[in-house]
Amino acid sequence: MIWQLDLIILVLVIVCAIAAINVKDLLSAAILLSAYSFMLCLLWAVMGAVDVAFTEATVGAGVSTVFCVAAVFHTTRRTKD
Amino acid sequence: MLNTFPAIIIVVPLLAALLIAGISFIDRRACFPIGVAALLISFAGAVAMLVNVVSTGVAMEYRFGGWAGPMGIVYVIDHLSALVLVVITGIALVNLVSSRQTIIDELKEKDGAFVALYLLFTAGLVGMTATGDAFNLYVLLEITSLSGYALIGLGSERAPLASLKYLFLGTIGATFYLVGVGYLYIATGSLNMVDLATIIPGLMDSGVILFAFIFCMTGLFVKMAMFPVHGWLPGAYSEASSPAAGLIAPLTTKVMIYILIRICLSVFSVEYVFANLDVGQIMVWLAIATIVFGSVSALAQTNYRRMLTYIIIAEVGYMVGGFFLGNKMGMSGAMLHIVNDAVMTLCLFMVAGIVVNRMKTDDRDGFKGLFRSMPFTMAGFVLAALSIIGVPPTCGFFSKWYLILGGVAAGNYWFVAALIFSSLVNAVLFFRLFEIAYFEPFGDDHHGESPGAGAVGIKEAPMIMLLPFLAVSFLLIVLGVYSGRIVTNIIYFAIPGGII
Amino acid sequence: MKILGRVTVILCGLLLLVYVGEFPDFADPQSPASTHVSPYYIQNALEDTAVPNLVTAILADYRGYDTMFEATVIFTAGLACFFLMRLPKKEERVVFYRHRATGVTLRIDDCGAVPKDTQAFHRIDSQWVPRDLIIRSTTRLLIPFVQIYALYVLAHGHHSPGGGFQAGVVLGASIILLAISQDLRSAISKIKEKTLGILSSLGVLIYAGTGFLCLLLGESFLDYGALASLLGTDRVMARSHGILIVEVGVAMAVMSVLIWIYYNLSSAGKQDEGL
Amino acid sequence: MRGYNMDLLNLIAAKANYWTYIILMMVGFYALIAKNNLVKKIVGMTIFQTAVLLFYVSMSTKKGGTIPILHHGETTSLDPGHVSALVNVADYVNPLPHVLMLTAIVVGVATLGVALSLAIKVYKTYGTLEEDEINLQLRNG
Repeated sequence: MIWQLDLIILVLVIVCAIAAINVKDLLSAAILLSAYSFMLCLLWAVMGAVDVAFTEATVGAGVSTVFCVAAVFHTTRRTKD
Repeated sequence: MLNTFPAIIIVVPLLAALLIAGISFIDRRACFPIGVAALLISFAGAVAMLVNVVSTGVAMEYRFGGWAGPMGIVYVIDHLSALVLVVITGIALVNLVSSRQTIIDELKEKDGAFVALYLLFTAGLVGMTATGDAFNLYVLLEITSLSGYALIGLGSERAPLASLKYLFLGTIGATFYLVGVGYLYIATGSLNMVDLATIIPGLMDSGVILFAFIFCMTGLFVKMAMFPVHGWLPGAYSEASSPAAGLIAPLTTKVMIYILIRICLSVFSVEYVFANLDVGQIMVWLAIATIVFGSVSALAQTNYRRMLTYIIIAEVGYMVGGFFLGNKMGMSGAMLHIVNDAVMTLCLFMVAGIVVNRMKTDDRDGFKGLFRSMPFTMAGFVLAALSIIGVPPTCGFFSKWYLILGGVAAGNYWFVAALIFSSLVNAVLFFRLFEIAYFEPFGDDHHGESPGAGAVGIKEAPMIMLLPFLAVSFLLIVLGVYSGRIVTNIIYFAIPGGII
Repeated sequence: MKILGRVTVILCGLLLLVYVGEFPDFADPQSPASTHVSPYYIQNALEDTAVPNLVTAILADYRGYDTMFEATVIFTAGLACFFLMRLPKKEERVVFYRHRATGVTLRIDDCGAVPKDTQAFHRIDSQWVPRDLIIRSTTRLLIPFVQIYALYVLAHGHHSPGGGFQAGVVLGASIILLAISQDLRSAISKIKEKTLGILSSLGVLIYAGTGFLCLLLGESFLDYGALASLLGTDRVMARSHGILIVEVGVAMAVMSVLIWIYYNLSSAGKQDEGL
Repeated sequence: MRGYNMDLLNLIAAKANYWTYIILMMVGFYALIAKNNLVKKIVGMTIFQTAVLLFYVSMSTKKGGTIPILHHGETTSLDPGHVSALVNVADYVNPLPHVLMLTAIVVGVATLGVALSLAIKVYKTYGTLEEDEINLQLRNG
């Protein structure tokens, strides 16, 4: 577990999270959430939690994003804040 | 056979819910009977366990998967949890039977899914009360919350918004509890409550255990709608359909308070909570704020069910304040009030269900002239109102009496003042309703019926709604009369030795 | 409201950060979490359940009761989405039809019964997109292999990372890929909502039913050792087979629930025009 | 001087996971409280739940521990009773938090599904997802 790699992934995770919160368009928020989940999946794999990484990749990045996009499809992409 | 009951009372509703959800796609007539049968078995099992625990005096233990102690998940049924189990399964059974007509009318094709969610909600509550594993309690908390969000979400026109607000705050509460369990696990390395209780006394001064306590308490306070974080409760319970409100309102907050008591007593020991942290005083002040806030804002409501939700918030203040007084009277008052308040709230929400079913409105002036047109319902309503106010023959008085004695014994007179103030406000609330129901003529604004035309036709609720309701209102008196026996035989065993 | 939110968040954050020092430092093998209960799992899992993958052993056997309620959580979510979203079937307000030969599109408002299987017209969604050949052919190639991979993950849950949940999600994702690449109605024609409802409750029933069977055989609930007499093997192998049965049930439940939620979410309950 | 900032870096690296968990939790918590758009709150809720995952998994790591799957090599002899002596606990990462986190991920998806369906229903009745516009309609609606 090379701690430099660990730090880079942690910084990327935080950047993705803050971006997913502050971006104005809901569809890109959903995509950023998916990127955030992929970074987390990478973090689990680096830390040795392979089952959690597998689940996070399929569930967090895959299915959650599809649900978010489907929901945005039926509501608006526009947000005020 | 008896030692498998801790598993049966939770697995039977779960299997029935799965069966009903599957069968509801084939033919929906079979759904309701299976649901009632499953709750009946669960109720019978809970009563049998209560009798066994009280007679033998020994807590029942059940190991899932055959693994002992910290390795596997263990259920522990002691005196208080057996009593709360009987209350949960009993109320769920009575409410399901009495709301059969409303389910058929309001939820046409979805009644199979409704009964399945109803059973999942009850199974979640039963599991939470009986579990001896901290993480298992989180999973069951999530099942209860998810089925609760769905049951509330399909109600009036504003129900989805109220349910979404409930979901946000509920998720914050559940995740805080999960973080609290994480802090416990990182400090002790175990998830089993009994195992935690043996390790924690050795780590009394570690900050991680302190934060575990703070997180668990905050999570539970959010889930039981204590004063600062109660925003979700008024909207959620008043917008839900009446069968859903009849199930969720009486049970959720009471089981959360039971879990608070179980965590404070059997995980963080009494010495930790009251001596080491000395957190009792702050919590009682929080409870006083909850009682005053709940009672005052109940005065401002014109909608009957919304008024009830604020009374529920005030009752949460009673129980939390009673428990954190830290003496025997206060704790037994809080534990007895869990049982009494659940039955009282069920009674009042059944009145709301009957009035909405008959008058199609749960606003206050829906009660106009109901004394003449629905005498039996109003009789039960008067009993329930007297019990909430705290008039002797009914059970509400006795638990309030123990709480007041506890407040006096602990020398916390502000708490006693808040209790009395809340009882007076309840009196004002309900006598205002009696005045509307009794004196104002029956249909002066209902088109068609001429006002005051001699004997207005008695339009009582359908028999299937009325009989369970009258049984529950009679139970209020029975509980009141036997409250002394309940306390001495069951509740005094649930209070640990260290409390005077 | 925003300032209040920022203040509380920064306050809580600082308070938590201060107490991070109290944690046992990051990856030391002597931390209480790694020395109290988990050594038993690491040493005895293979001996008790003959399953090298410790996570699957704990997931389905030591804490199998937890996982049963986890499957119930996903089942409750599927039921809740159906309960909240599903609209009654008969609301058919606006329907679009396209004449195959001339390409003329007809918009019919609250029409009666239109002959379904005419060759002349075919029904299209309101947001109809011309079928993209590349997407259709690649997904038609991709989906079978995704499903085979999911079955591989399910079967190898004992020896390699993976198991019931992951297999169920991948299976669900393959059908959702079908629904996205073509259109929702073709996916619904392949897997109807009724089969999804029955399959999801059946999956969790397999899990809870196996546990109940162990109860009926006299052992405690979810104690797969009781299946030894049925499966004709010794108790350790019976536990390993019990874990496999349970994983199959969970995979079935998770797959059908995810597709069910997708059907309801992407068509907002009407289940005719999707994403 | 080099030695000094090396162990300072190790100190930061050692606790970096817990700091990230707290920062993520606060980001999600802030979005849940202060954001105006309902779907933005749902995104914040997802981040709030996944932060707890980071806390649990970073609790389970061990220095020099491999993934929690017992190698076949040292345990070919499957006869019970003899195997447990061979397995060295320090070689494997603590598997219990991984099991708990599988549950937490599944709970996260379940809550997300229900929240999104409720958000669609709210949008259907009020025509907007902004909290202040909805409150405006409630007040004079």
